[in-house]
Amino acid sequence: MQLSRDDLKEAYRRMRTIRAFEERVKIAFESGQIPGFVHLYVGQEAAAVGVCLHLSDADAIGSTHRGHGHCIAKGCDIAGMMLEIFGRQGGLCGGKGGSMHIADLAKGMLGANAIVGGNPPLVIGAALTAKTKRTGAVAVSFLGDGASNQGTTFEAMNMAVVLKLPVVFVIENNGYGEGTGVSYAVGAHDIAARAAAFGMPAHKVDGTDLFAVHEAAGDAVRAAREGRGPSTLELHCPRFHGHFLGDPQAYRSAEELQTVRQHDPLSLFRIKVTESRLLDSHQLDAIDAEIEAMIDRAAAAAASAPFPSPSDLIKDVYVSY
Amino acid sequence: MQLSRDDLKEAYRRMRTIRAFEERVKIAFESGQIPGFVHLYVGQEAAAVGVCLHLSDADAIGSTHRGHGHCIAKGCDIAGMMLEIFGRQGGLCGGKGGSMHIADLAKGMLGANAIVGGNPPLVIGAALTAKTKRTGAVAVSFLGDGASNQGTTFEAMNMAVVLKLPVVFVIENNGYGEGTGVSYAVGAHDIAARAAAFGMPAHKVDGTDLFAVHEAAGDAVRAAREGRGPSTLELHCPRFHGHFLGDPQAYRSAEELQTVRQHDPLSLFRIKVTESRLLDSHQLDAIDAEIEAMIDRAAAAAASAPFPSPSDLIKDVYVSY
Amino acid sequence: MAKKTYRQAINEALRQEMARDADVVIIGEDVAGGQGGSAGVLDAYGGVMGVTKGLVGMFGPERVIDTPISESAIIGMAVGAANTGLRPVAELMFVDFLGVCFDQLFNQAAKVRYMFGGKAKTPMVMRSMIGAGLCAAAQHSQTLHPIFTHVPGLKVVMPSGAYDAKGLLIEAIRDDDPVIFLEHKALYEQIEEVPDEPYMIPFGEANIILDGGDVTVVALSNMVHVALAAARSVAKDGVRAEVIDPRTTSPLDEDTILESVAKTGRLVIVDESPPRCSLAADIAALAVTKAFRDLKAPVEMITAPHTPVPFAPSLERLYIPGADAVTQAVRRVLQS
Amino acid sequence: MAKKTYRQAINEALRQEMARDADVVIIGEDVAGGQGGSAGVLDAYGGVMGVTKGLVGMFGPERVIDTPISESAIIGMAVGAANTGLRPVAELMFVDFLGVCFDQLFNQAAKVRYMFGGKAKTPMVMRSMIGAGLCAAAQHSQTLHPIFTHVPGLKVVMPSGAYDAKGLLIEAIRDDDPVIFLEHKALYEQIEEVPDEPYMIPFGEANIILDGGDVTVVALSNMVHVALAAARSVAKDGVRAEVIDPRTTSPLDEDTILESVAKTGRLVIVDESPPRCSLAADIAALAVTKAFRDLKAPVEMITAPHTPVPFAPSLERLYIPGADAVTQAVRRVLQS
Ligand SMILES: Cc1ncc(C[n+]2csc(CCOP(=O)(O)OP(=O)(O)O)c2C)c(N)n1
Ligand SMILES: Cc1ncc(C[n+]2csc(CCOP(=O)(O)OP(=O)(O)O)c2C)c(N)n1
Ligand SMILES: [Mg+2]
Ligand SMILES: [Mg+2]
Repeated sequence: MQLSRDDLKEAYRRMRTIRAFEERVKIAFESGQIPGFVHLYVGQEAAAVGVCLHLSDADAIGSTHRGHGHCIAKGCDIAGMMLEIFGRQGGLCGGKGGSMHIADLAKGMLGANAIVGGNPPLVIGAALTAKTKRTGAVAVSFLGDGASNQGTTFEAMNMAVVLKLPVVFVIENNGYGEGTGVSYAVGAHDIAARAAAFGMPAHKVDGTDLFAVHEAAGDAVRAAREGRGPSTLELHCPRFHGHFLGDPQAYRSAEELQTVRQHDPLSLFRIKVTESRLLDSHQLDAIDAEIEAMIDRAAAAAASAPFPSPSDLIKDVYVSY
Repeated sequence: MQLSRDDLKEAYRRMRTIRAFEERVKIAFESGQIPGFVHLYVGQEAAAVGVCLHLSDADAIGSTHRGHGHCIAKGCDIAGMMLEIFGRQGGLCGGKGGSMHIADLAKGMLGANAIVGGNPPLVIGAALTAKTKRTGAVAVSFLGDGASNQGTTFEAMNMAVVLKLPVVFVIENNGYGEGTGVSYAVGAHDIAARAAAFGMPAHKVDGTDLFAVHEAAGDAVRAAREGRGPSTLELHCPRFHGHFLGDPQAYRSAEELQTVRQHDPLSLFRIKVTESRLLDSHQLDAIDAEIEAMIDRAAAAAASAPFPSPSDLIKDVYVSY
Repeated sequence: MAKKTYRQAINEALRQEMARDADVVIIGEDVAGGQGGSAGVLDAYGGVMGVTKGLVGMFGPERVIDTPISESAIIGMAVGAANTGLRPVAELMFVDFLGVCFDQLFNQAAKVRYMFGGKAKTPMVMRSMIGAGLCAAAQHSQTLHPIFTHVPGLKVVMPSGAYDAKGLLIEAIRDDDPVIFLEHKALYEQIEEVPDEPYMIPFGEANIILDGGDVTVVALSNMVHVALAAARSVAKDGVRAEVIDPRTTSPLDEDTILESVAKTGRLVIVDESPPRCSLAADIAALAVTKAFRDLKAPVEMITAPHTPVPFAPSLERLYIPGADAVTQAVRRVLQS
Repeated sequence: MAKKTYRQAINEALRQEMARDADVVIIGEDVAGGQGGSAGVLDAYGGVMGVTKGLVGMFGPERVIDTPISESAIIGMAVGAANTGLRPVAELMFVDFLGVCFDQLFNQAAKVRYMFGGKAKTPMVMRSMIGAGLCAAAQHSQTLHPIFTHVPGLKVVMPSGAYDAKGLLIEAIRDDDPVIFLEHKALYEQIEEVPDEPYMIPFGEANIILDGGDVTVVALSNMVHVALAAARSVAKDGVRAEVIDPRTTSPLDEDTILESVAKTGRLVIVDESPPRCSLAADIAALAVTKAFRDLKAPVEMITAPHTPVPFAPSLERLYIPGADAVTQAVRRVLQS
């Protein structure tokens, strides 16, 4: 599937939004404006965006504790996200979810999930809805290399194959689950092969290359949409930062941290599209500036928004009780 | 590894004991002497015995709801088992466990387990003990094709590979999990290949052929004992009876049930050893008679033994409380 | 109106709701049965206790969905499907299997609505089988309703008879929150008059099964029958026990219990689970926090002991709270 | 005797027990940290809160065992290892992750001894982190101790300070039953005098933290500090509250609570979990079943609401029971 110039701009816009959002969140967290735990998506932008470019609001995704990128790629409102992460009124979840529980079901974003391996069973449920109601929608489970060792993930994979559900498992292999390397935690050293053994196509892709991700995801999403069942993509996309904000990363060598920066998905994209003259630097710079301003506004609004009011505490536990 | 004449007699003795035990249990259940649920091991005798011939009391096995065969193959006391299944005093678990919870830790039998997929995590624990204490022992997880879809099983497999534990996963593929065929429930249609993708040797073996099982298990147990880590055996061994006693088996065709009986592991064994003149029919018949008498005694004793006394109800919840 | 078993009543509720609403699907192990079998037939089981028998024939395998033995995937799939537009009825064959899928219930189903600020709903039912009495031993005989009741975001339903089972299940399926529907395995043959047409019994409305002014006896599920036996027994001595079946533990109809205690001043709770942090304790706590001045005697909790469920019939009988123990408790609170 | 944090006290208990007994091993995610990392070092984490820091250096990666993110395998492995001769200390990083490994605890660890007629034992500890206060939101802030307490076969420990943490953890490691050891995440920096040498605090023995004759206040873990703040506050009005920390919920020191209630006639329970089928309800039930005649006023339960834990600090503060609420409850029971 070819990407038009507009597609490329959109792809860049989403990746840049994620990057700018995360960098702002980092500053806000470090200055004490954001409570709780925060896990940054920086370095993995091409993964979420390359996949979500194939999806509409009718399609569903499930996300993880490292979920800001997936939200943005899926079209969640930036101001609402920022408010949520700051724990304020008007946040996407009214300030009751926070960074690890942002959701926007209207956008097909089923939620970040603070349980590692928590989303694959939920996502196959969204796929079951699509299959049962014949909506033509697909469902995508984003998960980490660490989550690929959780029993819930394996069960969901087998179930998806058995019921031939329209689902794509996107495993973002960023090298680590917290401070434990994937080469230790995945006994077979091959996540895609393990998924393939469950009976579905599974491919390894450079997750820092928007074009590669976009192409592989296109095939997988198409297969799902056409009723050919699930597939898995293992995307290699090292994270730039620590596991959570505050992680000193003693487990990573200086060399590794340096190499990682050389695979910046945004820089790689910029080089590709400018060298091939699909877009020029001015266009990209203009997007950067526009996004920077949007993020500024979102962060400023979040910092000055009121906190949820006491009456919110006991609201929305049930629809009715 | 060659089987001596004594080994062969022992193998036959154990298989025959299982068969005779189960047939007696069936009669006792159908006449109302045994309460609860009972799952017969008939048809799978060569699996438990072929594996356990390689094990001593120091080695551990974990079993399932269909556990009588594993117990007998591992050397549990027949009289104690029968008492237990009848729910009587003197049973291996004092009558508090029943068919689905027979255990004898002194024999390395860690317990039947009524949770499908319950034992693999426990068995890797026994393997961890062996590894940590350098005892040279191995641990074997017996599980069904149905259990091979449980997340706990997958987690245990990966963990065993990561920690290079001395463990063997023996998946007895008897074609069904309750009334659901393995061709439906295992999306990939290949249990061994799925295990192999976790990073260990995995082989399919005819589980009705004692010799084939014995040979494959020998390799796997040796690898574990020598510190080369886990492996998996997928043994094909259809069950003769229903899932539990009382199951009308509407899901199995008459043809299938007939074919199954043609792969009776005991008959196959008898033919092989007599045709090759390793043992003669008289020897085998003598074993049959001896076992029949033993089972008679066990069943009679169980039927007339007292039930546990009221004071047992609150005993042995804790070591101390 | 015909006499129907608890099993038939549940089956009928499922059938009528599936006929009424195409979004209702059933998910579980052998809920049809026979998938992948050599006989090539479905409905080989209809659930391990035959509760869903016949439904696959009516609604097909796309709505009566057999699954591998993967409870986290089963329950999670139901949750995700409920979040996106279906109304799944998932079956956890025995409630004892909760341990392999608890996360999908207590961290996902129960919490999504709150965590997402009210922007999601999870209209699913998890049917499961509870209770001792069949010598199914420690891992197939638990009730576990206190665990569900503890979790904010779940609703918990425990029908004690066929009539309630049908009405509560239809209510559960139409409810927009995740509902845990607990069927007692000793009750499947229980028979009551059950209307043929669909009807709903609201949650949080206790059923006063027997009116009485001397002592309040609260019991749920199979224990209702134990409480009734005890009530009949003390009636011979002229004691009029009020037997209350709350029917749902979450929400709990506190008012009906408190009104009864205001009248009787005496409270006995019969509960099949072990006592610690149990529903019996919960109701005793309700009385002492909200009806202290009404109480004339210590509250009595008749529960299972703090032990796993034993296998041997001689022990299992002692494990399950019996009518004698309840009778004695009633006598004690009356003498006190 | 030196001042040590709760974190240090726990670390010291682990270190001393590992030095004393080669069968003690630690199993969990990033309990060392750094396995498979490009830096090639271990101890990169020492547990996500640094509680096991330094231990891998002393005892090596074969005894401080990092694992994949597979909690069922972690906990089950600990159970099986305990059944066969080790004394594992498994870590469930946050107690909220219970849902992905609950079976191995409640159906396996808790039941093997009973099911097997007393012929097995499971000398393991599961350490886990509980509680709200860090804005970690609904899936990282629960306490869940009522669920563990409900399960026969488990012991449940909830230290409220550094001194108890060390003594109770050593007791837990030497105990032959499965012990759930719950560390409150808001307490890791709490400082107390902690002896350097090993010592044991027996289970089932409450600590009377403050003597008083007017009202009994029972609290555990972090709530002990809330109770103490309230006690100090009412002390200004001359009210002498007796603050009891049971330290373990299973076994529970019923006698100490009942004796105190016999003296004061008034009971307030402070509990961080939601109220239904909770430990607060359990203790209220204890009072009304066994100390009814001693009670002079309704029991008061100050608990979290029946909701998940909210993220926003403004709401989380309201969620956690506070000293003001306890103070008011104390005043109410005194006026009643
Ligand atoms: C069930 C569960 N276990 C453990 C954790 C703690 N935890 C949070 S994130 C994380 C690492 C996840 O690794 P991975 O899946 O690779 O995702 P990444 O952080 O690399 O994006 C861990 C162990 C958790 N939240 N849930
Ligand atoms: C966690 C769990 N889920 C479901 C069951 C109910 N159940 C008992 S045995 C069984 C089938 C198991 O199939 P398999 O593993 O192939 O073993 P087999 O019965 O064929 O020996 C099922 C579904 C259970 N006991 N535990
Ligand atoms: Mg990762
Ligand atoms: Mg099978």
